[in-house]
Amino acid sequence: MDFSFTPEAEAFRVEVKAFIAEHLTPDVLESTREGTIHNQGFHKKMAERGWLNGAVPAELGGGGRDPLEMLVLVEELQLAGAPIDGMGVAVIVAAIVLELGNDHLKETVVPPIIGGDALCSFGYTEPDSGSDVAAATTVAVQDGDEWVINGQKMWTTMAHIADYVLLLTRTNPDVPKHKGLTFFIVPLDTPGIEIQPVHTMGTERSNATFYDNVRIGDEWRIGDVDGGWAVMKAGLKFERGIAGGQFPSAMLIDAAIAAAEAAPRADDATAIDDPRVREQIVRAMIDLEVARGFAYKTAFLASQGVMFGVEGSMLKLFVAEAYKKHTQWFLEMLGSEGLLSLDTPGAPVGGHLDEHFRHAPVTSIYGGTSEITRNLIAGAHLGLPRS
Amino acid sequence: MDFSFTPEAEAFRVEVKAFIAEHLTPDVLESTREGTIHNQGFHKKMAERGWLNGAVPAELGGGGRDPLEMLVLVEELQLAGAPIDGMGVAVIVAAIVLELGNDHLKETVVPPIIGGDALCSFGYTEPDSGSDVAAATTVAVQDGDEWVINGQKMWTTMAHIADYVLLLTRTNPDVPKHKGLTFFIVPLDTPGIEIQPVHTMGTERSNATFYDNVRIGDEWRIGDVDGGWAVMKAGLKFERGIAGGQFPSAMLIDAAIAAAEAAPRADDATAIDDPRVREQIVRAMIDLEVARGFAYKTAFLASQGVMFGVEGSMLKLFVAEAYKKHTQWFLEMLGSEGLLSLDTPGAPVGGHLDEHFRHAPVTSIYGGTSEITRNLIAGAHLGLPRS
Amino acid sequence: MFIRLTDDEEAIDEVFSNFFTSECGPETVREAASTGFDRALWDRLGQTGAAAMSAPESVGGGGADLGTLALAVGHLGRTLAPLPLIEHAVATRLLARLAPDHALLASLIEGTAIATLALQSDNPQQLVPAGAIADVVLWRTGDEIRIGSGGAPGEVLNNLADLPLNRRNLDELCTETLSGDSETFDLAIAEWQALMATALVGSGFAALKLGVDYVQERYQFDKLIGTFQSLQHGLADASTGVEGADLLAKRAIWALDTDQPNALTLPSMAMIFAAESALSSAATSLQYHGGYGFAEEYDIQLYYRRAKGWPMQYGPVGPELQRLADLLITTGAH
Amino acid sequence: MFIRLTDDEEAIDEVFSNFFTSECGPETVREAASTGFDRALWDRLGQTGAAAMSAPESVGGGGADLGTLALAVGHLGRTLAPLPLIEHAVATRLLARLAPDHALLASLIEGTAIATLALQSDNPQQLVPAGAIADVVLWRTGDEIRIGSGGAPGEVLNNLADLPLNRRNLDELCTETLSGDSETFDLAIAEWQALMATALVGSGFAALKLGVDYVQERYQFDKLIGTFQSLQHGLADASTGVEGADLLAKRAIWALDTDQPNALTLPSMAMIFAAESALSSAATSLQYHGGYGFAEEYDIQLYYRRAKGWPMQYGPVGPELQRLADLLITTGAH
Repeated sequence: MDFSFTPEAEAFRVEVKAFIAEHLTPDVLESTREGTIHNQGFHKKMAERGWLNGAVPAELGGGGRDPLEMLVLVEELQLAGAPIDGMGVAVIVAAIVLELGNDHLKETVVPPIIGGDALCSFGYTEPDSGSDVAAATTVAVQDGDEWVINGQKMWTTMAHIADYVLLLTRTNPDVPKHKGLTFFIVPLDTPGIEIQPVHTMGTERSNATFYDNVRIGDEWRIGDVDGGWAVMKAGLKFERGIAGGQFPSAMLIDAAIAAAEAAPRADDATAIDDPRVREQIVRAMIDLEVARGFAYKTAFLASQGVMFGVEGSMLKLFVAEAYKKHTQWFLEMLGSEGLLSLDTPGAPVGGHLDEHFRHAPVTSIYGGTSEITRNLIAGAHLGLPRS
Repeated sequence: MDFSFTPEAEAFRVEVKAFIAEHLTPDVLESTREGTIHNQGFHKKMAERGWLNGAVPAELGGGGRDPLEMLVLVEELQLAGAPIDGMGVAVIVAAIVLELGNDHLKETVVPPIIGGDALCSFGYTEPDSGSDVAAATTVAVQDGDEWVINGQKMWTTMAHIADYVLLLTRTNPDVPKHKGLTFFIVPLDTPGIEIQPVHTMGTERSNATFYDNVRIGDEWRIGDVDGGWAVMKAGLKFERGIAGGQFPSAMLIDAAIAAAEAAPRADDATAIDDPRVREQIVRAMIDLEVARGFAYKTAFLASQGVMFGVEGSMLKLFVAEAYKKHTQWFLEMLGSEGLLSLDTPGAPVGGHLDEHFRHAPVTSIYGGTSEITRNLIAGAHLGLPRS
Repeated sequence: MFIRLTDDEEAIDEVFSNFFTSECGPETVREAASTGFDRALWDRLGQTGAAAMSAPESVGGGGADLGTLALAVGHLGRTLAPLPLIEHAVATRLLARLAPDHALLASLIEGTAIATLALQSDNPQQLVPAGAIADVVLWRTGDEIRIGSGGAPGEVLNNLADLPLNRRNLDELCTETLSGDSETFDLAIAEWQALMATALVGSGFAALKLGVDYVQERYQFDKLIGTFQSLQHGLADASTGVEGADLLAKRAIWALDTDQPNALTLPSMAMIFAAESALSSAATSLQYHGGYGFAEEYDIQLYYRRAKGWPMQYGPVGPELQRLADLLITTGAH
Repeated sequence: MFIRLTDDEEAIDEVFSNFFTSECGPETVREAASTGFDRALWDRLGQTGAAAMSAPESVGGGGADLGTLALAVGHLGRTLAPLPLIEHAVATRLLARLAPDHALLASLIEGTAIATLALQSDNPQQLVPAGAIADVVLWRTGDEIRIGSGGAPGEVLNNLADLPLNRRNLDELCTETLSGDSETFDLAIAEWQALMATALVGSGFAALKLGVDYVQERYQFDKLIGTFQSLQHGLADASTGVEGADLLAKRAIWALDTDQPNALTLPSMAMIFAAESALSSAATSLQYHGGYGFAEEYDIQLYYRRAKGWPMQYGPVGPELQRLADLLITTGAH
């Protein structure tokens, strides 16, 4: 049993920290305030270091950097609050294309995505299919060498600044639902696509995207016709390689300590002197260590070529539920001052605890709700039968 | 809106307190240590006051005492830790017999039960039917004027000291399960009955009872043949009249405060000085007030002739879950000393916190598990559809 | 014991139910998000007499008890109406108790001026509930109760619950000291807590209903999601919490109206429990909305933010629990 | 990074797995309920070398690291084996560290004498883990570490977890002061915590398995109860807790073996988290057993009582969390 990072990974951590110190400027952090957790300049800098390519498996022609080093990267970026949504999508899309895509896609899409010049967004979810993603009803109909796409997607985050959307469509309505799906990579400047903002109670902005007789050539198809489910599973597989480090609570704890040190309490004390607050901070630290355990195990398995461990599901479930609880504690300890929002004068630690509180609920929803994740653990890990 | 007890109820409270002071002697409390929460002498004294009869509705010929006064009785008895399991069963059985029984049962069974001279136990649950009580397989077959009973019951608590068992049997296997049930009141000295103790991790002792060609006359049948479900529902209805006050946490809080005041902590403090312990005690007090709200509402509705409110289910669910949590807190605050069990030398407050901890889990199981209760609230109260 | 509305209360409740549901839809709430206050709605509520209903008749108020006021506050909670009803009513009652001849009372009874109270003692720079819009503020410094008027900033500090929140520099107000026992202020605080509990319960019921309704409309995996047992159980727990909070809040209100021995502790208990129940109800419903729960467009997020934010105005819950411990453990009064 | 057993560790793990499952069934545990100790089993374990495996080779021990010892402790946790392995190993390591030439070491290595440590400083009348059977006790008074021998009471104080627990009057033992830094004792405490976490994790896995197996055997309402979603979710949460505790306990053991900067805090964190996870796992499984969970005859109650009781030997969790806060918040080390 060995929980140490290799000297290479520790050296890489130093490099990442230096990169962050240099490139994660206040301007970059500020730029995400508009609600999209992506900054093109910062993204490009990461690409230039080869970090996007690094997360793509070597056997597919990617950089194939050690998953443990990629974990270090994600851990440090998340601790620093860097915008990395674009990175996550880029790596997964590039890997899917390299594994399942045709030459056109490999040549057209992968270089700019891995190079940090083009951005992609996910087009899986629809208004009526969230957890049940295979129920997608956006239709693609073949017309000669072309496909005609009609439908609507929800939560196509970053679509308004992206170049492509990885689009899940229904190509066969007459078979069991997960057997009639086909994926396309659709350039977002194709005529017939409309993008509307979806605002959230967090600071995030997402989009709804509408597809009205969108025509694209067959060269934009990825995977087999009606073979969309295999593409979906490939995407899930690659997600493990870079999603190991989900540590929203790490930033939160720092903010909570700073806020508690400044929050006045009776008798000239501050909240940091309150045993209750101290206990909550320690409990959040313990939860964070538990999350690290899951993340390290997931990354270790990936480094061993084992892609599916239950640890990834447990990491997702545990982190989201713990994070929600922590945001409630640390906002509440501030009393009335905690109400003040981001950038409001006098807001404790700039209002970031309020921002965390608003953001937290979505973490137990997107990428698989806690309920779906529990189903998965009960079935795949504990072996309990379907009802 | 009025949450006050009537002057009569307050006067009754004084009477009950005096009764407890006089009759709930250390010997009576000690007698329950053998594991059966019943003391015949104490039970008889309550009967002599007319309190068993008081809980039986007047329209059935019972004492018909105001349910709010009965709530006062139960609340005070529970606060004092008096053994009242026998009372609960007695009242329900008497009421069922008076409502649905024949003259034989009314004459033979009710007077000694209400008079505190005979004791009854419930024979619903079987090894394979707990939550699904209607799945009972203990068979009763008619043979002339007699019935021949074969089967087994679990959790026939007090059967070893009781005179009767209210027995749920299957009389028709060929109809939907809840339509083929029949109830009997079976004298426990009937040949063919065997009683085996079931010991628990709490201090309670229960029983398994075995029925091997037990023959009883039809006069012991209660309700219609195959009409057992109606008897069951009647029992549930009467349960509300006396089960309003489920306050195990009230006694627990007293014990916890006493234990905390005596538990040493660093710097010459005791656990009662620990803000964490103080918070937990206050939280338990809040939960107790919430439980009182449900109990008062349930008793109020009963006093208005409204028998089924969701408040009864919520009371059961809330109290059991809160009580389990409280026992965990208050045992844990004692550290190693908290490990010492009932009557062990040096055990904090005589080991009662350990006793509470061992007892607590069964309260979310018997009389309807928390899961069954949540199903009920979701269906009957929130109107959610069956899956 | 009579734990339901009397016929008279039923009638009044219906009036308020009609008023709030017809006058304050989700769009009203959203439109007032940046100010936390809808003055036109306030004026219309004033016309029903609600703003002054719980002030004593001797000062021109309606003379209603808190239990009656709580009917209005419950519906305010259900609809999230952006109105400083709790603060105004409590502050007006406090002023009437301390200085029944005070010159400011008339405008408070009329509702042309808005009153509030600062919830923290000895903090001249605190965030005051309705502080952005209140013309009159009452507060406690040491053993003194003071009143100040003038200088409502109008501007709101952006906040989680879209409240008309702002800091008031109490030292700079035109101030006078009111005669009267400092403990009278404790009573006002307890009234605020009990009414806050009432509003939270209302919001909790409404949030729960949003969830219950949504799961009966939404299909996933070809099943109505409301048939999934884990969702049913989550909603059952949330419902139990809110119903329990409701009964506790009502008992706290009753304890104040009838001067029970626990009139100063039950309101605090009710507020603490109602805050957790309302948040749990909103968070559960939000979770079962899936991604839509997070979207600004759906109403459940309005409830989620208020369930957390409303009671935070009082202060952190930790010190309040310790205050309760000092009151309850030492006296053994449980 | 290598987060699974090496081939060598696998082999050792299998030895212990076989030993504990074949030598210690539930009947062994029940038979030892009143004494908390099975001496014959202890002797048999001693024959495998486990009792002395983690003592340094220089004093005649096996020289194994904590990670290897933890393999045995994990199986002890799974089977609830009534053996003072944790105490004996930690106390023996401590003595070897402080006084490698100590006369008592030989019998501890042989396993003919049992050693333990008192977990509370400056309390001469405390309940000592394995206090009823330990021939040798190490403890701390002020800055001094002392060792005492003789007078194991044999008698057990009845307790929740069927432990060989008794009070030791440390002042009355035949006592000597060991030379060495008082902080060496902190290390022993941390070792005890990390191994306790390991045992709790083992018990948590076993309790979870009892629940998972039971719900796949039991039918109610003509359905296997394991198909009910609320039960599935309860078990999934319990499983997540125990798996998380397992990874944390393993990391704590590793931190001690490799002298990491957090070697004195991770074990405490692991113990706290493992205690809650193990209890939650046992309580969940017990609940899904229905009434049988409460019956002495079923095994799940054995796990429920030990999950709560084992870590209580350390002391209340509140002060421990505050101790961690002092260590972690002031240095900002997270």
